[in-house]
Amino acid sequence: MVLHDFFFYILAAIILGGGILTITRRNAVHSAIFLVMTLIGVAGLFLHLQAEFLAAVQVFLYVGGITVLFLFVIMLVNLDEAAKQRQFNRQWGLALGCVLLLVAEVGYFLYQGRDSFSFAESSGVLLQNNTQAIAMSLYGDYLLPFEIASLLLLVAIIGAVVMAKKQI
Amino acid sequence: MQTSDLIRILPEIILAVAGIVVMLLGAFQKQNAGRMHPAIALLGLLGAAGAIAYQYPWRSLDPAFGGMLELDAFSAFFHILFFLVAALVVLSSSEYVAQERLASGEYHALLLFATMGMGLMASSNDLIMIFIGLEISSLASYILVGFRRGVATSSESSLKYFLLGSFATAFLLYGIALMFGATGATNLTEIHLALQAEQNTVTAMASPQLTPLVGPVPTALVGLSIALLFVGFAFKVSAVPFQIWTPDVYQGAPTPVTAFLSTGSKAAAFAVFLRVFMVALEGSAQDWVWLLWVSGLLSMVLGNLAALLQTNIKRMLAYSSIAHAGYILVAFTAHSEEGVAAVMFYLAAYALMNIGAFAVVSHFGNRGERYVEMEHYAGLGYRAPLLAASMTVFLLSLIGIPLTGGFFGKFYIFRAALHADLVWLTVLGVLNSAIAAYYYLRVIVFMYMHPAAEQIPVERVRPAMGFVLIFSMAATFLLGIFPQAVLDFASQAAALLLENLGNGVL
Amino acid sequence: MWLIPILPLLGAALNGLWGKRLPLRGIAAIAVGAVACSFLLALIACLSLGDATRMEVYFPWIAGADFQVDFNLYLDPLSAVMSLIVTGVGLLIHIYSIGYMSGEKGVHRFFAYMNLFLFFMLTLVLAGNYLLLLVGWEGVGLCSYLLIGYYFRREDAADAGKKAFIVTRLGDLGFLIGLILLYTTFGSLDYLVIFPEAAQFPVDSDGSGTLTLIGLLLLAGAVGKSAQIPLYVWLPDAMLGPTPVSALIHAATMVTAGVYIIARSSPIYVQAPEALMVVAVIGCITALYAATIGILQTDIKRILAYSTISQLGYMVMACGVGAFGAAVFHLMTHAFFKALLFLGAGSVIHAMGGEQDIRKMGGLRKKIPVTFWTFLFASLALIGAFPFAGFFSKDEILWRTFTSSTGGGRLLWVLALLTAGLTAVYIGRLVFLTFFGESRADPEVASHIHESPKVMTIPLIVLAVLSLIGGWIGWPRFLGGSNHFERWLEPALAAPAAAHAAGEESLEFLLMGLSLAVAALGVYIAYYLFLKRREAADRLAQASGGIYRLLLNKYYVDEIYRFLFVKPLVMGSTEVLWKTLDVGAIDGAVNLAARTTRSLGNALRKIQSGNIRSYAGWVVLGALLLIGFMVTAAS
Amino acid sequence: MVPLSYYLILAAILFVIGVAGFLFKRNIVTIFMSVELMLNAVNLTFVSLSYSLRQLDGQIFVFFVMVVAAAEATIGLAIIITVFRNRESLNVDRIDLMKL
Repeated sequence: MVLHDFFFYILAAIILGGGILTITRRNAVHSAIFLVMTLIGVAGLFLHLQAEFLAAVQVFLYVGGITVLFLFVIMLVNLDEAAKQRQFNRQWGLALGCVLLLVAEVGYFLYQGRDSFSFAESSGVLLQNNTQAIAMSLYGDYLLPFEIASLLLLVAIIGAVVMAKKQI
Repeated sequence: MQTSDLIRILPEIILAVAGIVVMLLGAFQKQNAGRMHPAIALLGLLGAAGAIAYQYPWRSLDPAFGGMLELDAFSAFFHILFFLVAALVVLSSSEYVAQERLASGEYHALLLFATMGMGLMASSNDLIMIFIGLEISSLASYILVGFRRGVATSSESSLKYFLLGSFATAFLLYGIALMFGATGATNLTEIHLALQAEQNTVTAMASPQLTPLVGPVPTALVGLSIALLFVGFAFKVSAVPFQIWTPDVYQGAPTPVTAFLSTGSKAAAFAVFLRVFMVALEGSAQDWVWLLWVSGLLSMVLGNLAALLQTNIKRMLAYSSIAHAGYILVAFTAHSEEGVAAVMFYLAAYALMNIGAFAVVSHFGNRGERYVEMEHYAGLGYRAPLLAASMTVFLLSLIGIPLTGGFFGKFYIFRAALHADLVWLTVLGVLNSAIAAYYYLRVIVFMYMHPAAEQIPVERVRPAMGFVLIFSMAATFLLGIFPQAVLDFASQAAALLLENLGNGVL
Repeated sequence: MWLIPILPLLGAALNGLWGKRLPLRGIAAIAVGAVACSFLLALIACLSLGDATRMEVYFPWIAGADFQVDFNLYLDPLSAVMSLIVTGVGLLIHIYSIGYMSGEKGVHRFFAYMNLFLFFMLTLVLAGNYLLLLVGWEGVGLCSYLLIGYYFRREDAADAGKKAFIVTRLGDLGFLIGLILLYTTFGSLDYLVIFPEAAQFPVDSDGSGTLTLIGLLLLAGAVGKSAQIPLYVWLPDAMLGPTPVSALIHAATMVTAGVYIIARSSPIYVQAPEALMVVAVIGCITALYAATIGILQTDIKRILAYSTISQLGYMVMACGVGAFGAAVFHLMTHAFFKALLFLGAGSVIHAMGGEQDIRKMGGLRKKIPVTFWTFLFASLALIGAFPFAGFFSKDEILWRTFTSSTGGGRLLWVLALLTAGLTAVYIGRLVFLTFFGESRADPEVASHIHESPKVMTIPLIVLAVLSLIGGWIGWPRFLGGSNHFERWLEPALAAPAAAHAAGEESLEFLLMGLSLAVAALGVYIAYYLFLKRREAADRLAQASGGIYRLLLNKYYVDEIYRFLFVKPLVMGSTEVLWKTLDVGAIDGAVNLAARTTRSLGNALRKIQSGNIRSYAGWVVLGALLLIGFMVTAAS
Repeated sequence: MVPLSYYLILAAILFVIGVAGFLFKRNIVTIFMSVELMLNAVNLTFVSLSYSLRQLDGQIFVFFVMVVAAAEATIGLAIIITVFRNRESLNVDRIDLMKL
């Protein structure tokens, strides 16, 4: 159990550290790297929560796909100029206030609702064989969204082509 | 899955197929493809509308895909509205697409996909489907907004729309996640039941081998979730304080796309907004009604005041669309059957008059949207009497002059609000609609009471555009003189939407 | 009956769509023909009406389970009178316009608007329910806006049009809310449903009930349309439109819509005495106030505009004391003589080549005799000289006010009498300065002064005859008549229960004499000040002997007058009323509102900085507020 | 065992970090990364709730969120490239042609 908790804290530290570094680094490439760190941390927590399938997808899709896309774009466009500039704008004080308030409010709500949540001793029946269960579910109850999601991807492809292609 | 399930999404299937055909056409047939695209798009829309009509009456249809979709009169109403809007936009953009040399195939395909997404939004009864439908239509809209790739303002508004849109989507998703946590469900009806019973569905359905894990619904989480959901939907309908993207995006987008966004997308967002809040969250109405109250009032005030100062017509119409969202929120605040019907009627009326107005703006704007300033309209009444006359009709309807659809829209809204004892909101709403008259009239003044400052070419109206103008004008008058049929439809749909709740029927 | 409003609509459509290609004669034929036909139809309908009322339902408009409105027209004596006035006076003004507008550009547009206006006005008058009435109500406002701004090349004309539209819309707000309230109270908007039900309501004696509220809200609409305090400001500015428009819309018909709506809703008002009291007070104050301003204006049309406001105040006051019949009677006579005054003024302006300043006129009596005589008739009718039309209606109003059981009826009467005197002063001044004395026009203009063509003078003559005899149908009982008019109207109008103590005939006679005397005094003052004194001043220049004494005498009288009359008047009218109230307070309020709007809008524009991050900041701020609200709601 | 609220609070903090990044950063690409952080926070919330409620629905939802995130990334980056072509800058403060 101690080990279990220990994992959580380690991963939490990775996630938060990565997140903070993502938004504070000047260099966009560094930001992307720290984003990967956060994403992997989240994947770790997924594993921790018995969501093996999602953990795998997180690594493949996010780390392997989206982040690489980010890096492509960062390389594609010239970011030297951006790197030299101040990274924070002038109203950062105001924005910081907003952010802190947001923390306070969300925290308050979670605090209010804390009694409702407690992890019972784990390994419920439902979560066994995670990947299989998800597959059953995706092709059963969630068939429609699953199919529609393919159209979503189609739209994304068309959009990307229209926007990024040099000449149509 | 059964055949009946497939029939329920037949309209969406037809649209998707039409979209794909439109897109592939360019690959096989280089010539004339540009002319075929609108035709196929229209055929697809017609077919989809036929598929909706085929399932009449919508009263007795069961939910499809395990409660995922609900093709009731409510969603049928919105489906028909979306198809109409999309068809009018297709017709009115044929000139524009040719003029600006846009990629016709992709343009029409994206329009069709966006329409499909909106249709899914209107009929989905599950937060997952709502989310996916919303994203399909949003992603397509992001692209459509930036469709004039070479124009800095267009891509800029696309970027703004995209960044802020995904920002708001994140809020929406967070709200959904917390709602899921609080109730254990994503299906709207189940959420409703869970909130009603104050027990989450997991507990309710707990099988013997599982000890009930979680007790009552944590109200605090529900509250936070409602606030976050509100952020997401209010952003999409451009209600204050989440209206801020609207003017920039509407101004930079190609004019037909602006027409589409301000009518179709707004209506779709309202459809979802209504369904989620009226079906799933009816139980906590006493909390969110005040959000609506304030948001509606602010939308009207801010929209109208800012519109007073605009010189760009598109921007003015953008601000006015914020104000109109405010009027609609007034009816929403009533959260009654009458209120829902009023929202639906207003959306229909608003869609027709606004599309008409944007069609005029689009036609008159000429190549590169050069003539979109108020002063360019000076003396239009003498150089293009019919164009100006139709614009006048649309503007009068937007003001809410009797005998036009806009009048009855407002009338029903304020009636619903009064019946719900929202006296102050009604008074302020009526006051606002008086302010609004001013800036619409300004355009009319420019058209009829100012000599033309410079010679601005007015191109001949082509048949497609002419049809759009005449159709919207006729429909605007029709809604103003015989509003009954549409209102009956809306009332029935609203009654049907809400009646299941009372019985607690799934 | 439906043809009555539809014909002008057809005319408007024909002229609007194809008028550009037609010659003036064709346009005029269409416009005038349409109005003439509908006048004839209205006449036939009214004659065949007899004592009955007629409701014609054409087809359901909105048919809901709990809410039904039909397209229906309602003809009762009230709407009959109104439709006759509208079509009759409208017809004459249309004919007049042919002459007046010839030579202007876009005449077809003018006639199309005029016909469209008549369509809406007739819809307003003949509607069988409040919703259809609202259609007409908004429609006439719109047409008035279009017609005021007809000379769009004049910046101020377009502004005046906008001002008229916006200001009246303020009142319309109240009206609209009143309608919704009517509907929620009675469950219908049909006259025939509402009025019997309203009669069942207990009399709202302490002014806290729904009926009083409805009455006040409808009054708000009437105040806007009929240019009563505090929403009268648009009417003087509206005079920038073509003169026939002023005559038709801003004197004879549209502005009386407010009076009409109060008279029409009389069954509601009689159940709400507090609302009636407010009506009476507003009317009375407006009447007096506008008359005092009218005295010192120099623009011929503005004088008439203030006069119109004042006379409308009279009518509203009459409604307020429960004398709805008298109000409608005065409405009718006023339509005759005020239309005539405007048309006459138009003729004068026409003759003077566009000059509207009465200080630059004078001596026109000989040069345009027809105009002069008809104008004189109208003025006499306005003053209330026996036996002109205005005499009967005005006297009726004064009498009913005097005998009104409403608290303060006597006070209202005194003020109304004072107004009558002031009316005589300003109209006397107008007539004397315009038609008598020496010409003060530029020689070049003076040489071109000519009588207007026949097409313009004939309507003048017809209206002059009507101004003379139009009141005779309401010949009061104590003078041997039987007051047919009001008796005929009775079924259409409710009367407050036992509102009027039966007055003695001798008293009525006395009061009548008094009002005549006051009018005569007013005319004399005007004569003395604006005609005679000027002549004296001229004589001063000619003869040098004995002048000093004369001058001294004059000066002396002048001083007394100044002390007694002019000074308070000048002070009151110019300094206090005109400058402070009109320019200062009301325009100031309007400007303040505009400024506030503008600065608010500017603040909004600052928010809209174009910067995505600040936009996101606003989104977050909004989310914070929402969540914060839910926090407070949850705890 | 770590209580659920720890997970939720962790997710909330991550969400707020994302919001902060959106508000503070100037580079459009990093702004978009912040959105990804927010989405991850949502995903984390979903998965932990799904675990605690023993409901798979939450995980399914996360799957769809990921799909959408991928699609959004594609489109977003395409738009960013277009903007860059038009403006030669990815400084978000310079993207303000339209205002007032």
